[in-house]
Amino acid sequence: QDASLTIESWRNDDLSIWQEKLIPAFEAKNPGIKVTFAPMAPTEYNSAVNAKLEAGTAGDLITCRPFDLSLAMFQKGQLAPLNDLDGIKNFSDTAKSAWTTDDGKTTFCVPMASVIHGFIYNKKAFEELKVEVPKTEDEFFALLDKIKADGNYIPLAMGTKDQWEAATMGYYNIGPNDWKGEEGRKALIAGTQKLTDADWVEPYKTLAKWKPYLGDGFEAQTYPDSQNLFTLGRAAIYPAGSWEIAPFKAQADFEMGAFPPPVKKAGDTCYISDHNDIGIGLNAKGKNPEAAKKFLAWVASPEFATLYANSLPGFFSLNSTAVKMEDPLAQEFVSWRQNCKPTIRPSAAIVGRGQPNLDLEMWRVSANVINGSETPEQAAAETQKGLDSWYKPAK
Amino acid sequence: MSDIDTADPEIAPIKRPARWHILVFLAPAFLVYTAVMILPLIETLRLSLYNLVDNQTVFVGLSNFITLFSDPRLAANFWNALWNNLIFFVIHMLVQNPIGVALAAMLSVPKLRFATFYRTAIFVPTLLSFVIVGFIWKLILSPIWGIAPSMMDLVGLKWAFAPWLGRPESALITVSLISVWQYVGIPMMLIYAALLNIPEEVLEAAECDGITGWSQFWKIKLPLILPSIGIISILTFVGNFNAFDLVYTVQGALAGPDGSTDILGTLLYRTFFGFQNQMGDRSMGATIATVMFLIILAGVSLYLFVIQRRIRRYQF
Amino acid sequence: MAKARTSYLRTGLIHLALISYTLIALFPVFLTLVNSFKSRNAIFRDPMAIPTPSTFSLVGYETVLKQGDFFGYFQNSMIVTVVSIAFVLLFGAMAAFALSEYRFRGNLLMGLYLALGIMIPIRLGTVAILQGMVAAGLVNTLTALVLVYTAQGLPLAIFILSEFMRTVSDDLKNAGRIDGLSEYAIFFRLVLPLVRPAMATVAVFTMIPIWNDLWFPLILAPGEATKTVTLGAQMFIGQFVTNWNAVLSALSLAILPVLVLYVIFSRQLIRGITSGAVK
Amino acid sequence: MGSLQLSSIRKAFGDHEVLKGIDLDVKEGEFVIFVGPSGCGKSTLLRVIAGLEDASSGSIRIDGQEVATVPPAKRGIAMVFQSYALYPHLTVKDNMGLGLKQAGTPKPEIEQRVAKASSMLSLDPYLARRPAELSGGQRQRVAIGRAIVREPSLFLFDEPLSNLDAALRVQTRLEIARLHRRLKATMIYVTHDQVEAMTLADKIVVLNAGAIEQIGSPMDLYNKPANIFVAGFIGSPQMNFIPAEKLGEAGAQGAVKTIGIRPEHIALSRESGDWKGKVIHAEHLGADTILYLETETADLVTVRLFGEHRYAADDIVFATPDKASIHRFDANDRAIA
Amino acid sequence: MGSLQLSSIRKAFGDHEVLKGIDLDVKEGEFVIFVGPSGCGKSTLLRVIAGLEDASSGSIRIDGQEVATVPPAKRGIAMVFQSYALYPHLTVKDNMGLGLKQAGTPKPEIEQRVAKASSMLSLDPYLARRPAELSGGQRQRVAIGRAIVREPSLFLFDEPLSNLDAALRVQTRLEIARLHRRLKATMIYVTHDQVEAMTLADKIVVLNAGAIEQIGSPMDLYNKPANIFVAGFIGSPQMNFIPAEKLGEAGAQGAVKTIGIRPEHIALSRESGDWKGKVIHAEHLGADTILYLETETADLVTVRLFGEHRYAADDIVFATPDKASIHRFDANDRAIA
Ligand SMILES: Nc1ncnc2c1ncn2[C@@H]1O[C@H](COP(=O)(O)OP(=O)(O)OP(=O)(O)O)[C@@H](O)[C@H]1O
Ligand SMILES: Nc1ncnc2c1ncn2[C@@H]1O[C@H](COP(=O)(O)OP(=O)(O)OP(=O)(O)O)[C@@H](O)[C@H]1O
Ligand SMILES: [Mg+2]
Ligand SMILES: [Mg+2]
Repeated sequence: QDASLTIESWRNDDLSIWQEKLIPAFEAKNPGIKVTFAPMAPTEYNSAVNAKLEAGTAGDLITCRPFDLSLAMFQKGQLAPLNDLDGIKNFSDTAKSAWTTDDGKTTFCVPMASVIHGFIYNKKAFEELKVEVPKTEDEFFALLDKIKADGNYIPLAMGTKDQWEAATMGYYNIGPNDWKGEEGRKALIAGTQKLTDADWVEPYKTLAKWKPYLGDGFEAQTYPDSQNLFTLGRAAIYPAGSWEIAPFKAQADFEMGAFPPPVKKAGDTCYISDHNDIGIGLNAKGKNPEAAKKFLAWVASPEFATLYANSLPGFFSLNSTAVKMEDPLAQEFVSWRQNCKPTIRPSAAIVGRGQPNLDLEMWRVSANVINGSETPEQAAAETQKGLDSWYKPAK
Repeated sequence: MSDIDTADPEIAPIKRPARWHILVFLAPAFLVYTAVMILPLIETLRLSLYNLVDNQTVFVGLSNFITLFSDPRLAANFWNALWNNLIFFVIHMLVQNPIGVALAAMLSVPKLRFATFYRTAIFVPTLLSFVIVGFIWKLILSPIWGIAPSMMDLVGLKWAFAPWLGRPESALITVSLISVWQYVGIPMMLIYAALLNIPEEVLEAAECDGITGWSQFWKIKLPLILPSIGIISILTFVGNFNAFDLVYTVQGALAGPDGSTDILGTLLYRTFFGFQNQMGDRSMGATIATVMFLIILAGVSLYLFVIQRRIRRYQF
Repeated sequence: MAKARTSYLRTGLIHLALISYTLIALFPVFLTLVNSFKSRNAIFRDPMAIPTPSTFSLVGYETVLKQGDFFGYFQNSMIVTVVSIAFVLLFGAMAAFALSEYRFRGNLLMGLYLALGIMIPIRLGTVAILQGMVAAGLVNTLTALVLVYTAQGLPLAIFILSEFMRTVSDDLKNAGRIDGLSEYAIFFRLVLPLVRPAMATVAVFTMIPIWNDLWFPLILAPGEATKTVTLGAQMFIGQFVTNWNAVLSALSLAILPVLVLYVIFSRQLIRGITSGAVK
Repeated sequence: MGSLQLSSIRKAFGDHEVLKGIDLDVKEGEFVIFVGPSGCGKSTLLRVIAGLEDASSGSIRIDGQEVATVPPAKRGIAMVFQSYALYPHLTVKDNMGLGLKQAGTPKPEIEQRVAKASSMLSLDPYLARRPAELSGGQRQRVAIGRAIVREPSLFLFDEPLSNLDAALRVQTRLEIARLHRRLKATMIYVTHDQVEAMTLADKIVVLNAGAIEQIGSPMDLYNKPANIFVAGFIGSPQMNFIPAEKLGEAGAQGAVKTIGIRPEHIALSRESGDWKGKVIHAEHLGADTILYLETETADLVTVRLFGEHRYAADDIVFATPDKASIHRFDANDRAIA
Repeated sequence: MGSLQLSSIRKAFGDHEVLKGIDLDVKEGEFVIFVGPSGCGKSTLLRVIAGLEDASSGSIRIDGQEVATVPPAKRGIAMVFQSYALYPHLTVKDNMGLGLKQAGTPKPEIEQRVAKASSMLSLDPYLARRPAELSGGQRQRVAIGRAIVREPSLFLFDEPLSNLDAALRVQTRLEIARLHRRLKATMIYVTHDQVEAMTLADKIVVLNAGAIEQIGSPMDLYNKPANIFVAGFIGSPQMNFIPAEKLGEAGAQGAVKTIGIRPEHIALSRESGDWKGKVIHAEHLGADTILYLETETADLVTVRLFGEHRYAADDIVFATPDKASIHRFDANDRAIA
């Protein structure tokens, strides 16, 4: 019999991809199941979905934010466990970590994609200025100086108005090199490191040095402003997340390249932020659990992985099966996984679930540090203080 | 509601027959409003007395309120938001309402040409959705795209330009002024309607008495529209203390920079519905909502029981 | 008015002031409209420029019209807005009349009770409202929206209208009573027409948040058949990329109907003057 | 239908007592006129009768039935307000027709009754106008028209003719008299116009400061005023009052404190008479001449003469009161029969 | 100060012409009264003079200076509105004082002038009240008070006494006359009261349907009306008009079409006289008796007798017009000298 499924999502951006590619592919294989992709503005998503789940009007399939938000939904019994779903074994534990209970026993969302941080640059500008991609921090700043001296390009396209840019594209982007990726992150959770330790303060210090290279009035520069500055060719380097790849390709009329966050000294191990970002789960009170499970199994399949990763270059599949990607820039990003150690954002798991929210705190202080209204030490102390107020690491 | 069909004994010593019409007039509004608005809201505010413990809602009495005011971080956020909100309100009272009244006064000049056009034009911002208002003002004030700087350049004021929305000192004022820009239409419309109510002959008598122009406004019109001024003040108060969307669209849910534009509304929404990786905390949200409600209720009661009773109304 | 009563200087100054303010009010709107006809690059390259042949682009509008049944959304918005306004005005005016005209025990308390609604954002009650609508089987219907908006609009309407109703002359209502008019007839035939300017004002105030609301359509009636314009427009607001062309186009389009409604209502306001009270 | 009994009606605004115990009995079909100085409570009394204002105490019976709790609409009355109280948003025609429409009167009948009232009040050209476009007198006529189309059994008129010109006033007065006769309706009418009061009333009620001074037929009040207040209030120009002791022999009768003589009851001659005096002001009204004299015996005396007379200021004249028309009042200002 | 010239003033509301070319010359210090049927344009003319309404054409000069573009406040006028137009939010005292305050008059002087006006108008007990708490007559007095405290050089009064009782009306009328004399201000005054018009006016302007019918002193209008309209309008009860041909010999003089005779110029006798008739209605006003006769020769004739007379309906009487007081009018209704 016919079943119709609705996918709740915050990905308005992907509406046409779902409608034109993904859903037809699924429906072709599963006659009798109709799927609707119902995205909404990302800012409304959490609250709207929560309300709907509570009242029982949510769709069968719920797009999962990573880590604690989805975990909370699962704990409230709104998301069904998916341990026995066909295809769930296609994912590594790391891939599943964002949607698995703390004890590692139950997975409740099918991982869909992760995003990687780095820097995207304007190749044309680099050629004009005859500069090379930097490997170390010193090279990086020398490069910025050079661009600035030339005056044709804004060295770095980033603003602090929306705050999250400062943290996500700044602190989380370059920080892993200092706190040594997962090592530092786990130590933080274990309580053996503190945010006031040098490894965690260092990235703020680096960030503070970015200020002169940002555009005029960066304090009021919003995220779209930064995107536009770069794609309109007015800025040379864009501290990026891999999700920018597709839109940048569509908008920029110049060649782009990418480089990972520069290391302190040549030869240091490099770390990249490779963050699980999107999953998809099953509404525990959905009306068509069978059909929904079929769909989820399909999402877990390599077929979906290939389709998805190629339709949305920059959202990298978490599927263990290697995915062949066509986009060169996306390949560039993904290639870093080979040399560098990936890590997720430090504020995402476990230390991110209390009040004040560590993630939001880091947004705020990162912006403050770049604006110069706080010193790196103050910033670090504030975040640690917030964390201390509720987080008691298990001994 | 059973008491409404008996007359106040002090006013009419004579027992009147049941005045069912009062009930009929009140019933539809009362029912819809109670069922769709009040009951759900009570249901929500009730949460302020509960908290989530191990995924179970348990009654905790006033402990949420104690937490709100004792937890240094929550309390700091709250006082910061309250203070910002006061500034937000003061700016509206000082800028929006006088401008609105002035515009209405000018528009009500009899036989003014193009009055309809002006009125419509000035009201257009009020009709806009926040999405547009946020987008367009960010675009205008952006140092990058150059609208504001180049326009200020035209009048030789370029030096005075700054990324206002990005600076903690100026962001709140800027956002308030954007809100003023958007909402001037409301006091304007209300005052305009009130001015239309004043009988022409009274104004003519004033003309003959030599009370013209400004003094006519101050001495005749203003006292006669005082009840409406009262209304717009209280509406501004209520509106400002509930405001949220504009800050949200212009400055984001974090109401940056560094919380400098955080008002009670944004604090409440962030707390209640959560934001990004911060989970919504219904109980604390409801607690903040209750406190806000009490603040607004105090203001409205002050108005209803003290000010409104002092304002004289005139029948025309 | 009389030549004798207008000085050219004063009228000139008034026009000057009004024109200045009109410019301030319209400039951003003008920018919105202008930019909705430009390509994305052109928007950000030179936001102030008028579209030229090279920058002119209807891509925003095309996207909007292609994406979903936009005219259907318009229709939904229109129905919801107009019906809600009608209810708010009717019920609100009735309650306001009762509060302003009759003295009964609990009058003030009832007034306060009916004003509570303007003090708490109705959004907070979302979950209970949604549950209620589920129970009533009204999810994904326009009725649900109408109910919520009616409830939401009532407090303000009652608040404003009761103030204006107090200015209606007692003699007039008394003349009606003597004429044998029932209380209902006095309300409908005398008081309502006389507070028309205030009704128009309330209609406008009620209309704006309804038309621009995103939240309740999203929660109560997100279905394709019941989508409203604002909800339709917000699908162009993405997580990382916002399709500004489409957003500007959709919202520019969405201004039109409200503007029309506004003009209609403000006509009523003007008609109010010509029947100014006598003595 | 239409009888009215008021007993000890009191009404206070705050602590200002406006009606101080009014007792009045109006029979079916009677035409009763209230007169009294401005602010004495006439309008208030009408409003109390109409039920627009609650009396502070006392009872009102219409057709024998206590109406304190009966709403105005159910009292079977029509009222013309001093302030007209026209419906500003309705045309003249609709102003007049609304009550009938509300009562469910068939359309053609409404049309016909409105047409009749409007032609009687010369309002035909204005039927489609709104009150704001009418002159003061026209508004007043609309207010009258609105009351009379409904033909109730009790009419309350508050100075209905005060803004009309003489011709129209006479005409409307006659129409009201005719209406009264035709409908046999009870009418209560407030006026300041002596002619109206004298010609229309079956019974005049003289009010002063919230209390009734005298009730009587017009000629009773004119000929036998109960006290100085009524004597002075009825008749224009006012009766002359002369302290009795001034007049010596003429006034020296027992308790008489004040002598009253109406200006029209004084004969004037250039040659001789009782009181010698000097004309200080002369008003020539065409049909009458009013002279203000400064006399030695009786102070200031007003004299009204029929027709035109050539007296002018400073003429010396002799005035002789008509003995039969002299009124006498005691120390309490009460008339002595 | 205070002279006024109107020349060919026209005023139309839409295509309804209300004033049809008014020419008028008012000298300094004159007291001019406008009379005319309701709706003839009196109030409109006052409003045009005040500057509250623009004339459609024509010129207005005050003190010789064209004032078409001068705002009301600068014309040096005060106006009493037919509808009072009091400031609802101000007390009686402030209503009267506001204009002075605006003009910067020192406080003690305001106090004193207001006190004077209020005692003159018997408003003292009401000084602290607001208009809504006043009776109709009290409101009217406040409106008068507001105008007179300002002592301008040109007063415009629109039926200022229509809501006052007889005594107060006489008193206020005298006060206005005194004010006129004292201030030497020009006054333009609209009234429906014949007595007011006859006693106050230096000059009466009779308006009819937006045009001037006659201008003249009160006695001129009474004795020498220019046409039937004026003859009929001035004098109450109205002049009797009898078609000339009905009267045979008496009327058969050349162009005479209509004969006019005032009710007060007809002598009555039970025995003999020119016209035999039957009394159809008798009005006993005390000071006067008005008889309506049905005569054979002259149709309906009104007769006014001085004092009380015992005539009653159905009495047969003989009426004799005073030959010297007969008015004659031609086919165009114009008086024949
Ligand atoms: N605003 C208006 N629009 C249209 N017609 C009007 C307006 N004002 C007055 N009129 C008409 O103009 C004519 C003259 O009005 P005006 O008020 O001058 O009369 P008036 O002589 O003062 O009468 P009254 O003695 O009854 O007060 C009337 O027929 C009236 O209906
Ligand atoms: N609402 C009120 N509040 C206080 N006093 C009032 C109110 N209404 C009337 N009065 C006072 O009551 C008294 C009687 O008023 P009312 O209107 O009955 O007088 P009136 O006899 O009709 O006078 P007029 O002939 O001037 O119309 C007046 O002195 C008036 O000032
Ligand atoms: Mg009265
Ligand atoms: Mg008039």
